[in-house]
Amino acid sequence: MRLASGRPLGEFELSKIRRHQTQNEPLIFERSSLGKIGYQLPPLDVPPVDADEALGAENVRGEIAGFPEVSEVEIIRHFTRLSTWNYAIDLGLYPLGSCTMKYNPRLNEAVARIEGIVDAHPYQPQTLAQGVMRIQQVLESYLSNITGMAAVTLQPAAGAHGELTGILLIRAYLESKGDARGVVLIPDSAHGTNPATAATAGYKVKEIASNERGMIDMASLEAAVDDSVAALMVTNPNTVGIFEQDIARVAALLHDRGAQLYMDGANMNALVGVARPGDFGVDVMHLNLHKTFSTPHGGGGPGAGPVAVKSHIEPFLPVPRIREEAGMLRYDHDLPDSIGRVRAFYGNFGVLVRALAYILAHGGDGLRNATLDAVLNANYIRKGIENDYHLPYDAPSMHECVFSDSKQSLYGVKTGDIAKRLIDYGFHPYTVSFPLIVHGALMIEPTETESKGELDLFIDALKSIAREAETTPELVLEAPQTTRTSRVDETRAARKPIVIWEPPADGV
Amino acid sequence: MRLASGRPLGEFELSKIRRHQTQNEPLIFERSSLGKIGYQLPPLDVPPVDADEALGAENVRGEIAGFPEVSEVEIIRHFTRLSTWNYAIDLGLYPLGSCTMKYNPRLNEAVARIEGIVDAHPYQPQTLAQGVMRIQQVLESYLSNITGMAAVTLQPAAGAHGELTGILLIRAYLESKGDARGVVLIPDSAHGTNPATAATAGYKVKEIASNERGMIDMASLEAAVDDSVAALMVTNPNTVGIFEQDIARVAALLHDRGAQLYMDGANMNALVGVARPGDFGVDVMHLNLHKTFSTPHGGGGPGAGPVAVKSHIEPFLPVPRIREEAGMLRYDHDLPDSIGRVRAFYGNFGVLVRALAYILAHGGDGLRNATLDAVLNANYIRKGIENDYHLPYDAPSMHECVFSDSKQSLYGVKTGDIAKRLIDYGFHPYTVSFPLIVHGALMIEPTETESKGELDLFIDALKSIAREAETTPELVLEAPQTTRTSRVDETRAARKPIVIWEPPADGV
Amino acid sequence: MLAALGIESIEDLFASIPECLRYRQRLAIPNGRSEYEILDYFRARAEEGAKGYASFLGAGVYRHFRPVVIDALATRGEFLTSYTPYQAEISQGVLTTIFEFQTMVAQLTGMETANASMYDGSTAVPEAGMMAARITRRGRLLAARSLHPEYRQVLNTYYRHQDLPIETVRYDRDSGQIDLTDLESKLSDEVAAVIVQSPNFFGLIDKTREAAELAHRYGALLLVIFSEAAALGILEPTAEADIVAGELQSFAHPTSYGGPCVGVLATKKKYIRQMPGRLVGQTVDADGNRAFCLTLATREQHIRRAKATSNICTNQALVALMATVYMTVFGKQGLRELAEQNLAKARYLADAIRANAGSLVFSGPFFNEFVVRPGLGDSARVNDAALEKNVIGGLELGRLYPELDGALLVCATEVNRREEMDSYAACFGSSSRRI
Amino acid sequence: MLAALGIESIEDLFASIPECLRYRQRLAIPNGRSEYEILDYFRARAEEGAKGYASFLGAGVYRHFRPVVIDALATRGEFLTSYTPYQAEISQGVLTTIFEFQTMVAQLTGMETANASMYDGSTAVPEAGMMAARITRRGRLLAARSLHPEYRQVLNTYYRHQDLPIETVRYDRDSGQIDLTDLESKLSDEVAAVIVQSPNFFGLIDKTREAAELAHRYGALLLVIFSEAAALGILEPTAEADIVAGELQSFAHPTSYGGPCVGVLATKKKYIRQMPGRLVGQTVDADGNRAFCLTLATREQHIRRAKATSNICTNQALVALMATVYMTVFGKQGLRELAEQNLAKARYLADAIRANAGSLVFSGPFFNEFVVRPGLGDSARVNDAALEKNVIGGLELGRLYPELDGALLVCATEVNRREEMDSYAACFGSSSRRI
Ligand SMILES: Cc1ncc(COP(=O)(O)O)c(C=O)c1O
Ligand SMILES: Cc1ncc(COP(=O)(O)O)c(C=O)c1O
Repeated sequence: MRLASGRPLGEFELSKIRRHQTQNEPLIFERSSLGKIGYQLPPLDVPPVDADEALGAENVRGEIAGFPEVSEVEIIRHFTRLSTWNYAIDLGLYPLGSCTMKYNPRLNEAVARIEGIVDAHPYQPQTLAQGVMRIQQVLESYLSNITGMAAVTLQPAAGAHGELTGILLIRAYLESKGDARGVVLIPDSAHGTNPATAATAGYKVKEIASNERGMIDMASLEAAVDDSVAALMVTNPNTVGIFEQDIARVAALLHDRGAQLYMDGANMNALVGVARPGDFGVDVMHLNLHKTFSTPHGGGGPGAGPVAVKSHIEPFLPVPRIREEAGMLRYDHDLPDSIGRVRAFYGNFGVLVRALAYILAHGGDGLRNATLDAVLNANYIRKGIENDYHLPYDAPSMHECVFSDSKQSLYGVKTGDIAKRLIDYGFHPYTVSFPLIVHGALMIEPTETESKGELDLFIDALKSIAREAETTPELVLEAPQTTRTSRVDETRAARKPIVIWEPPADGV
Repeated sequence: MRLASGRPLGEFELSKIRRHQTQNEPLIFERSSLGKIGYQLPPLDVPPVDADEALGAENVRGEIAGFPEVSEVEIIRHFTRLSTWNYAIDLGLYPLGSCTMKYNPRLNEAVARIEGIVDAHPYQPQTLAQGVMRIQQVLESYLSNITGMAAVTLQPAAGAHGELTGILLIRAYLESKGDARGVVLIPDSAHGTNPATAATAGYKVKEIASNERGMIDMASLEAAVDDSVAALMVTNPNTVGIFEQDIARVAALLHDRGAQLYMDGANMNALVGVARPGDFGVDVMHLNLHKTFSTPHGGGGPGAGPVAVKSHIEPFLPVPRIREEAGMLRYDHDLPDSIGRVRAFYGNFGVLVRALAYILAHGGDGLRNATLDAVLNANYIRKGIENDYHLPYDAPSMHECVFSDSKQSLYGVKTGDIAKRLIDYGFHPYTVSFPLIVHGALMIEPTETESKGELDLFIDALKSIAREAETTPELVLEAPQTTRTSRVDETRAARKPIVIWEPPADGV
Repeated sequence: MLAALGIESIEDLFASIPECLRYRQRLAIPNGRSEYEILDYFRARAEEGAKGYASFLGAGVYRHFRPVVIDALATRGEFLTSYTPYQAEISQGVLTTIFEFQTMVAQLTGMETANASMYDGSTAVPEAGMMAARITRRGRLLAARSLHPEYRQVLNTYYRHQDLPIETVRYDRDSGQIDLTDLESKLSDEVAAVIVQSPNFFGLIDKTREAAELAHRYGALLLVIFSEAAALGILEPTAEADIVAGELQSFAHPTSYGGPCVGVLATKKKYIRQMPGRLVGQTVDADGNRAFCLTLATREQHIRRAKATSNICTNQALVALMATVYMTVFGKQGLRELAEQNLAKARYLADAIRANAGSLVFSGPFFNEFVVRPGLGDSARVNDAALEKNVIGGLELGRLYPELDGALLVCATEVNRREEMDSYAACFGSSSRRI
Repeated sequence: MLAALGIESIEDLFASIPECLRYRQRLAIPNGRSEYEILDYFRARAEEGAKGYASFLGAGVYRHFRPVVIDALATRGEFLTSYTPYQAEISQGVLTTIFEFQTMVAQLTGMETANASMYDGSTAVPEAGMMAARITRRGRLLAARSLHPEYRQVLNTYYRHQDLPIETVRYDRDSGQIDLTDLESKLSDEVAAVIVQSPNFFGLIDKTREAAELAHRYGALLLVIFSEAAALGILEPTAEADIVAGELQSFAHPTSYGGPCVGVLATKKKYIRQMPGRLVGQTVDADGNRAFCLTLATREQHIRRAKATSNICTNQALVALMATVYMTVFGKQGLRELAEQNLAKARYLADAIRANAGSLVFSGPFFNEFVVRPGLGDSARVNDAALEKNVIGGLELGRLYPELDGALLVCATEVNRREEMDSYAACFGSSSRRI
């Protein structure tokens, strides 16, 4: 018996059912059918132009092979269905360590779409850009107050971009002193962007081993800092969630030897309102507005990575800088020492707007309270599972706690398996196998967003999984069982990469 | 071993896992915890007032027992999670017969939220309401053009409300002629709102049996129309999806005998641009803007049920009417014969805005093409399953086709079971067991929205289910198996109704 | 697809429509426009409105702050583009929120049960009245003159053709509340229900308890109506009421020129089978998990046909969802603080107007609305002066209440800023100069 | 929770921060505000802008119609509030859309592969340059002077401290396209890549094919850059290009004062392991169903650390999603019609300006932007006259190109109405009168 779709009946059920409805949406290219359109344009109110004449026939393309041809409702359904295959903060706890997945207030989406802001053009006359310039100026001032630094640039598009900007600033500063030096020191616990950044900025990277307490080892630092060292990049609290207690001494040591201290501010959610890097002796640092200041992560950006600096670095900041004279704001491009631009225009402005809205909503005290709650939540989880998972460093945790899978790996269960099993319990996993100094790390950052109720469910899930690891490891090793997509074969993806869709050979 | 949540570990997995994440959200009341807040208010900029003094202590309430206390993120998660338990047009075919579940363009949501429209107040000076009045006037004129009627009122809030308005109009008209009469005739195929409406308007209802072709039986109508009859309420195309071919003769007969013809316009999606009720001899009719004109159904409203009338009925329309003088619009309240208001203010204005946007987007020809496609789709489905299901009436189908479960019921499978099984195939079911003249009806209305691809999948699903009904009826009888919620016990709900949440006896 | 159907053209499918009934012209509707042109069209209409004006209009439709999360959630396709949850297994999202809605409405109104929504306040009233008539098997209704005039108009339209005569009960000229002597004089054992609004149309907390006592003495029910839901945050519910019906627009929807709104109807448990409209009930699914579904459908038109408790089918589900989100956001504390802010703003404005020679017409306690008479000049002058300052003044009552000609119904909510109120109050003085 | 942790106050948890490093003051940030006050604050800022002005600015950031569905979909929490899809099993939504994004970018650019996005066009260029250096193991770059000046600034910042000297290649003073003789003179076997933008900063279709031929002759790669994606709908992709990098803002995001944007980087399959940034690849899950995941992570910083192809981590996923929706909405036909409308509008405006004594500075074929010199008066006068009519004129080139002082870079897209263009063109005449 034939089916309307042409498939034999037997096959049918596979084609649509997959646990529940809307789970079998094809790629948009597979949905396309000749001549369908979903777009609208007003009729042209000027004479049409012959493209071949205007551009020269050789410059005019034929049709874009394979490009989608679908109707509006198919578009709505396609992306709506795909969206249901995704986990998100809006659906529950998202404890990715080091990512600060906090709630993204909807207000900020509304604010960023206000007419006059969302449609501002970077080249519109400054007399007609006072509002958008004011937003930058106010945000800069709040961020320098929060970090305890002298000045802030909002140009970097994300944290790693901020790191690059920061290291280039240090380089320019040192050069102005006569020697840019050649080495950047980085603790072995650091995030991958740190060494990658140093290299991009033309520095050699030397790793500093952490001590048994998960902190920078002063001795090895002492030994490492010679006059080839331009800077140390330190994350504080570090990636093990521990505050670097010697940070002030570290700064002093570096400064003694003509080096600078760069701080990766990705973990500022542990410090805002409680302590200021500027007071630690930090010379340059970046912030991740999409972490600490809650701009939506959007599946992986856009973010913003403002860089805050001490006054001796200020002359080197990217052009342009905002200046105020008699209540009027203007851009100053005349900065002979500037490292130049790190991005066109004024950074991810729409993200800056959201971050400012977040700061205004919290106010100074509210920001500090968020910090307190974030640290409380992390410690509550730590306490909740400390008997079930191995804690490699017992130093006090700040905004996140890092465990290891050493207990579970006795039964062949690794951190990656535990993570997948968490999915079956309805949670997004923690960060897996980072930082590198912890073998089989479970890096858990709940943020202030979570209520005790959600934390308890999460703790229960981890306890339950710990028990499963002992009693029924296969349950964990085969997880997730409850999702549309079962365990994904990442090795296969890398072996023979398929990164774009291609029409089936038979041209169907 | 105790869990953080206090539950013994054994229980745990039940509590969160249910096929996949976010499927165990409790009621908002169960989420509440003392003192939590999710609201914000600006500080009061005037002196506070003592409520007891201002209103009298006896008028001031204590706290609202049981009312929610939750944070903003909990609110977002609560409703986002609940939303994922719902099927919708945005997720796929929604072939509810008689409901015209067509795609709801997102544009119309944007349009209805434009400042100056969304914040207009019904009592603002008419000089400052010209825009919103113009929207009504233009929509009225388009709807009268589409229906071929002389005038339109936009006040009714939904179809049934439009029916009531229409019957009251007929009553007022007949009264003005001297006798309101006492009976309204309604075909046995009619939607339940028709008899309910007639009764609400103070009429007795007499049913007219349909003939073997599913249409009004002229003979029994002849017999039924005497001078006690105020009107006949007919749906055209009728609820079996068949055009009432004798409609003009029906009208003539009624008019001969001093009665009026009311048309239920719920099925106008089969006629727009192709035929106009005004040309059939219809005196009064309603439209469902949330059906034919695609305003979102919103889980059951809001809708709008404008009523269109011939000129002899116009004087009786609800107050106020919009009049234009020298380009200025004004409301005319001075209508001595009007039946009065059927709703405060100007009806579901926001819905009217969306409907006008829909009409403007389609234009006259576009509306007609939508009609053609809607009828084509219904007939394509009919053709696709006519060998698998019993077709009670073989008259040509318009916008919907109605089958019966008589073949499947041989195996104990009823239309309700087939509907539930469709859910497993990823579709919303058709309308079940309506119209009443078809025993075990499957009432299928795809609308113009659906592509051939989606229709084919739907046809395949129904074919496959027909086969299951023969070979593995239990599969069908126990459906749905693939949803978060399995078959719901509706009998139990009605036996001892629980319609509001109450705190558990132990006060927990 | 045509091939599959064995036809040449789609037109063939319309063969069953007699040729003489086919429409052969083109609709007199311009060609389809792109979304950008349509946005422009409506923006142009919006410019013909009152953009950027401050406003002191209430009178049944109220301006309140609306948390942005309401639209963020209500525009999710799963809510926006679904329909009445006939198929419970894939409609638990809507069903659960309606169940929460019913619960919150009951909690707010102090009733034991509430339905899934009515069209709006004005249509909820006649539905409640018919319900009362069914319960008492009586045929007369008494409605306070201080019930919203447009609600009364709707009531008349509904009842004109049923034998449900309505009589109006006067309000006390001093207090503005219901005239209890007049009420008593009109009560009899033919009266099904007494309909009282509180806060009433004049913004006054009305004597619902006294009215209830009288009504019950004659075996009639008391129907309590409200159009400003914000008052429920602070107003003691009338425990003696038999049915509470009203309007929740304040909790959900922008003024939107008066619609869509969302009507509510709440009552005692014992009357549940007499209620109009949809009801969501709790039950279990085949696995024993809690689930919800539409219930007591035997009251409704699609089962009961001509004997149904109402003809309502589509209601206002999405607006009810918005109200549910709103009530959740404000919650226990927020609704109270909201009400207190309204109370304070309205009193501030009333005092400011008094200071400008205006005088309150009624002595009863008011919530966020009050009736005022300019001391100098008339209401029209005051509002004209206000318009010149981009302020829309209160409602002139002359058309609706001839006896109150020259008086204004003025509303102030939490959205009205102090400066706006000062500016409007000044018009009561200023306008005088122009006499 | 404090009890569970056995502490008195949350402060105790911060004991590990040395007392001397604690911040004991209150932040100099005003108390938290309600969402209504915050909306007011930003609306006030918006009023200090150019609301309601017509504009002829482009120069790297373009005004285009944005289908309403883009935001309707991109604001769904499942997309908006998720992060980089590290956990493939619960991130198939984002992974699938990125895979579609990569595919569409490849289709548009005529390349074989594309990554998941870069920050923007300006940062995609140096990343592409470093990639070319890795591939060719060479250390010089040649960049056309007609590459967006701010892109060139970023390029300089990135390379200043690497031994990647950049030389600028002149543009032909007549055609405005790259000066091929100058290019050839600067080419050598030390050159890693030649960077040409097309349409270039002056809006001109540039000689990418000729440049490719020259570059390849010297074993250098050709990098083709674009900042106006709308041109891709009609412009023949440069098959000879080795890497294509650019900006997709036109397809996704409002101008938003220049950000967020979305950079793209596409190339030949053989270079895939040298690409910077995230890549999504196709694979299967344990049940054999097609699935997607992040792949070739060995290129990236979190695995390769100092040896990574780039330090990028967070990219522009949400804007890439918007672009994916945009490209899907317009599709095959729409992108073509869009490009044709831009072509027509820009030509109409150019002619209108010529008719008002303005003259085109370059003879090369332009897409929707062109450089024009007022015949009478200077560019400043023209734009001042325009501002008086609420029109923002083209970009004055003096600051960026001293040799073009007094000239304007004028852009017209499908959003510019004929009347707007007439009104701006008139300024070229009118301004003369004021000399
Ligand atoms: C410690 C740390 N540093 C730097 C980064 C890079 O920030 P971004 O992803 O915004 O580029 C991250 C982000 O994951 C991080 O966790
Ligand atoms: C044939 C018919 N008539 C009337 C109605 C009632 O319309 P509404 O639900 O808008 O009140 C419906 C809606 O289902 C219907 O299908």
